[in-house]
Amino acid sequence: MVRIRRFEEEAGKLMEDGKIPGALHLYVGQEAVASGVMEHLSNQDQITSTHRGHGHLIAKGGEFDRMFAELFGRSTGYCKGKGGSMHISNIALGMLGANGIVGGGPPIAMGAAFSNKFRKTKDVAVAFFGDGASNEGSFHEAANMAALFKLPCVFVCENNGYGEYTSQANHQAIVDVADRAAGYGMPGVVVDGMDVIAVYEAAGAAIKRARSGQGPTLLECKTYRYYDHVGVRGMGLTYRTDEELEIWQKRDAIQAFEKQLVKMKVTTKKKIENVYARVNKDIEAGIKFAEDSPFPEPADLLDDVYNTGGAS
Amino acid sequence: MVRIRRFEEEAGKLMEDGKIPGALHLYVGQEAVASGVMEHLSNQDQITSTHRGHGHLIAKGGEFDRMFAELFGRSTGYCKGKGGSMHISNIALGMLGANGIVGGGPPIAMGAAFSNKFRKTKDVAVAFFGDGASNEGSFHEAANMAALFKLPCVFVCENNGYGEYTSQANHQAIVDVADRAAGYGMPGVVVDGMDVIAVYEAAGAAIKRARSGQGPTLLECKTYRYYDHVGVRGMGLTYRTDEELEIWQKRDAIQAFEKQLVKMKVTTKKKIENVYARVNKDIEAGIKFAEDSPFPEPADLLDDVYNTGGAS
Amino acid sequence: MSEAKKQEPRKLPYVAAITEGVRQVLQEQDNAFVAGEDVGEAGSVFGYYQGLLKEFGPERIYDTPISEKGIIGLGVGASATGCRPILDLMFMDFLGECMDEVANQMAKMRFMFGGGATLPVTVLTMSGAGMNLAAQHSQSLEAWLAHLPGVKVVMPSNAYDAKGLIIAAARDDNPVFVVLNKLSLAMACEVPEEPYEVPIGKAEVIREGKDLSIIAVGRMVNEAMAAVKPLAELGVDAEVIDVRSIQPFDTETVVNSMKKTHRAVVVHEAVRFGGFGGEIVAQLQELAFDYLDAPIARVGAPFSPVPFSPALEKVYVPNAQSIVAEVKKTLGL
Amino acid sequence: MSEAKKQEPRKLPYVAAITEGVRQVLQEQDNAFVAGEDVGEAGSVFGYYQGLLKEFGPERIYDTPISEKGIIGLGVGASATGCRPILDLMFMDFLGECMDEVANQMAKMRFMFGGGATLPVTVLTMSGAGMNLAAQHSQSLEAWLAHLPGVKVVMPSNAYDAKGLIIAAARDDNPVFVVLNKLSLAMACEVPEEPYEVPIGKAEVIREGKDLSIIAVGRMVNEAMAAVKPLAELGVDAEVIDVRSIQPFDTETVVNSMKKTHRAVVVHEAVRFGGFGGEIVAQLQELAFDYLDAPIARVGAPFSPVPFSPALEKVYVPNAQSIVAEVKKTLGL
Ligand SMILES: Cc1ncc(C[n+]2csc(CCOP(=O)(O)OP(=O)(O)O)c2C)c(N)n1
Ligand SMILES: Cc1ncc(C[n+]2csc(CCOP(=O)(O)OP(=O)(O)O)c2C)c(N)n1
Ligand SMILES: [Mg+2]
Ligand SMILES: [Mg+2]
Repeated sequence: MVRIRRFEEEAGKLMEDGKIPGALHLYVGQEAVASGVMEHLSNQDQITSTHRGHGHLIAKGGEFDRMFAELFGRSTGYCKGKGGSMHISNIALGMLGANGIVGGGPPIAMGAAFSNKFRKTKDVAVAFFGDGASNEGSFHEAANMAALFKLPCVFVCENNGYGEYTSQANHQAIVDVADRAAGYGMPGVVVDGMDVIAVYEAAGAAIKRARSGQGPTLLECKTYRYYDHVGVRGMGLTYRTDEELEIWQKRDAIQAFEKQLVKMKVTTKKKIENVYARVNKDIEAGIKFAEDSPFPEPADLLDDVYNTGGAS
Repeated sequence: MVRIRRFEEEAGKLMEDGKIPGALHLYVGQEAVASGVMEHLSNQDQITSTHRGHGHLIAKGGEFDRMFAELFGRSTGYCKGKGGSMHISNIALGMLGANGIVGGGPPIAMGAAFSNKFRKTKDVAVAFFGDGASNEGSFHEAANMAALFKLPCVFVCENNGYGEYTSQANHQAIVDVADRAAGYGMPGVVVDGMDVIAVYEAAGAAIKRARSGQGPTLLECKTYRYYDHVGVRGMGLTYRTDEELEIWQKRDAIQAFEKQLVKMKVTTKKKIENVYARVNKDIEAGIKFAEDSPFPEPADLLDDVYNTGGAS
Repeated sequence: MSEAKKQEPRKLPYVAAITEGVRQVLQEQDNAFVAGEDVGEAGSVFGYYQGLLKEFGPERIYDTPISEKGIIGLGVGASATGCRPILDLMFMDFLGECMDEVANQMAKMRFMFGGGATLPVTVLTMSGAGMNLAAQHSQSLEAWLAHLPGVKVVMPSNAYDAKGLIIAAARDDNPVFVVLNKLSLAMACEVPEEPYEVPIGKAEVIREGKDLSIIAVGRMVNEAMAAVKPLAELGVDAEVIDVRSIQPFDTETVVNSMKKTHRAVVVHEAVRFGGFGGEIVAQLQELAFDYLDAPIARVGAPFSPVPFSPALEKVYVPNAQSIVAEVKKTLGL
Repeated sequence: MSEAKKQEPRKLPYVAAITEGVRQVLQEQDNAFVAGEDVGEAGSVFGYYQGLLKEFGPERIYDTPISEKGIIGLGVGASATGCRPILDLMFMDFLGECMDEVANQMAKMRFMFGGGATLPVTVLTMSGAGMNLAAQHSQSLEAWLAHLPGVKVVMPSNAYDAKGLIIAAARDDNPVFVVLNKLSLAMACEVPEEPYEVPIGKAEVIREGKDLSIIAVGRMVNEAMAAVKPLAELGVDAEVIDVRSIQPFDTETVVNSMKKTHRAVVVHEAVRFGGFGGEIVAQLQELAFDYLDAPIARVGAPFSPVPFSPALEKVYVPNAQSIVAEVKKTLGL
């Protein structure tokens, strides 16, 4: 969680300073979801992510150097600079891509889960998507097919209460996205997305269910993003109140977890500080790696449109 | 119901005899649904229909002559021969079209309901669609928006157990499509689609609810089509058993209703025979009208692509 | 108009011209409304509806769920039953999400119904690259729409046209796509305050010249104009045509220009292969064959998705330099 | 092969050639499967998978719900993770339902991932009019796909090519659309029993001639061949080219033919305006300008949806007569 938080904070600064081009959708506030779910997954398990995808990649094992390089548009990035924040991915880590299309992920995760079952592996595919995305037809079709074919698939809805600047109350007439599960014939579970242990446990059950051939689950995690929809301050609109933000920040997943660990004497404040120090060093090194890396050459443009049989 | 049944029987024969071009999807067996629902609707209320749309148009007031003319591809048809069976429509009757696209109707009905609310009329829009169509993303998006905006809309799912040659058990992991309603925040109701009175009552409640501003309902009618997916004998596949067909035919909506009416002394066998005789005469006249009608002229082709301000 | 105003004609940026066009439509048409993702409080992520929610209230400006099929379906159903919806499809890249509703319902309903339906619906959508938004937020997909009988498609290159084409689209009794572009949002020009129409289906010769016709679509018109000076320095007197409307397409204006200059370069931002430029070239060589002194050249994006990295996007998107280069080739310079 | 067989080469109709191609792919590739609506027990509504469910079982042949977004998404996810899916999109008209999955996911994933993903997925889909199926079941939408970097698009006009292109598509490590057509289903020709590939990206000169090149796409190849005789009677010796693959497009074969004959007519069934024909014409006039003796003509459907009535559909769909008429115009006859 700390790796995600710190990465995003720095990425946000770099974007607002004009050092990272394009649009960044930051994951700050939602860290418990990616972290709690990904604990259960190996590199062979797949995930699909969203436009808000850095956290998912980090939790799936993404390295800061190649991630920053991608955000900076360098040829050493995970996508050789061709994808950027919204398409950051790494197949070797089982990360089938952030996605610029809201609702783009669930059908692909369902397809990966289909593949796992077809190839008789024990791998599970997890689709992350937002409350807003749950209104896309693509989610509906993917959920129905996953349930029908009993695929090893988990649908993790990160309900942060907003799709861009539109609140959940203004985009659907339900409170729990998990209520949609029954309509596909799969279990729907609601969990506190600010509690990493709760997420870990609920995700564990859903992933176990999927892995053992019992089919998909819709797991809804109630969470919140601290920054604006894009970047840190974003468009500066007043669609959310400061009070609302504060309420959620008081329940910050990282702080709560740290407190708990210290209280349980699993760790000490000092050790936690060391974690931050280590992460900060990684970030510094990652940024330096990215800045020192070359941009792709114009001649590379057409390289990856088709697979022409050569090495990639 | 008798008008629909007899029309479809004749249309089926004409198609299998090669007298009607293209593909006809016949409504025989499902008559109670269109009839029971449409009793509550005026010409101002709108419906969207499906590829299996003749029954809906007839129940909405469609005349045999212009209907047969359309099926025959004549210029006197409801669509001047440009639409045919899969696009038969009449805006004056509030029939916003059969639709060749499975799931094409619900978003359009939602839009018409939106329009009714926006224009502050008291009209209701009803979307008819099949069990198969309930797996299309378009249904999902329309249902969510109708519930969100509390639109005067009713979603009538005619669950005849099959999408083409695929049984419901092979296309979704649920038994009642109505279970999807909760996921949108609207009531879901299941009704026996072979019982016209039951349909009438359930539809009445849903339409009243819509008309009074309380929002949409998902009404699922369990029904059966007696003919094949296309035409009468269709592809001659064995995806359904004869026994299954017989079970449903024993519960035939028309026969049951006729029996009941006679028993209740609302009508007599004689009077019912008269109804058939009248309907048969209408059919004969309709077919003659169609056969006597001219085909559209090649010069008419480009007429209705755009509205150029002239009379249509 | 006051004297002062006469002396200083009002300039508006493209983004504000869009707002003004939509505002005036909402003022003049009681049954018009705006529906789309974040069009209300946010005023669109591009800001071009800002203020409209306040001015017209939530009964005219509707935030929708993220449901593009639903949005277009809403417009089809509402327009067929007495409303005049203005729909917002945030990025043109999302056309794929609702292409069925566009192609099979909106475009065909009138025809399939034998003229029985009228669909006065306008769709505003944002196209184009240049902001490092990568492959799914940068496309120019107008060729899909131009090939679709039943819709009209206009592509304003400047603020004046943006306002005038939006008003014309909203007054038109057919589905009209107004394809906007991101990089022009801040570009200002003189825009009259009163409502006016720019006719749909008319191209405009925006610079007369005698040596060669540059026939440009959408934002590329501005790149073509930027190429005029460097070309003049090479001794080339270029005529520049703003196609403005690709459906209906103004064959006459384009062919007449070609007949005068005998040479043409067609420019669009979309991928060159299979793009709308092919249609323009095919018509030109068909209708002005005897006037052709050189092959008609096309400028468009290379055959790849839009790359994220600024280093690649820069060479990907056509610009004044690529136009100059193609003109030089055409003239054998 | 036995003597008897040698003497009587086996003829197969288009529909059976499709079946055989898919069957042989399933035999040679363990990780290939078929998924689509009614592909199993029904063997597709066009019958071209009949027998495959029996032969390969439900672990290789999957009936899906009516969920085109889901079907394409399934293929994207499965092909990126080690499978080689063969997807069925029953009618090409349904492309709109899944255009996002096709255009933004399937076509772009490899590029966006910097080459990190390989998508060996094949999509079979049925195009074309002529069976009175009206506006939503008769379209030819290949132009949408050809404009889309990341997918390949082939259009077999005969049984031999259908089988060979399906096998080539399934062996290709990229997304390939095989655009079939309804009216050819019963058309038979000689088809070898063993698996073979027809190369993707190669056009074929199927009749040599010296007066004019007819460059035809998909089923229109057969109409072009039907035009050969009436043209010969008019003294015209037509060369006929089967484009076969529109992406990649075989520029060389087409340009060489044009250089030989100096005249060309381009033919497709799709709506003429904005269709793929524009691309062909634009390339021809660019690359063979000095050889052109007449404007390159295009034959395609008029600018309307496909009409239902046989009386209208008959005049709507291009055929041998419309090709002859256009050739006559081109030659000034
Ligand atoms: C198909 C599509 N429609 C709209 C958008 C624009 N868009 C980007 S993010 C976003 C909001 C997504 O909301 P949600 O799914 O809740 O995810 P969150 O941003 O809250 O993480 C929207 C509307 C898009 N990228 N793709
Ligand atoms: C988008 C789309 N996908 C597939 C089809 C082909 N198709 C036509 S009818 C049909 C079955 C529809 O099933 P259902 O919705 O249950 O209606 P029913 O035929 O049972 O009345 C299918 C798959 C289509 N017309 N449109
Ligand atoms: Mg959200
Ligand atoms: Mg059904």
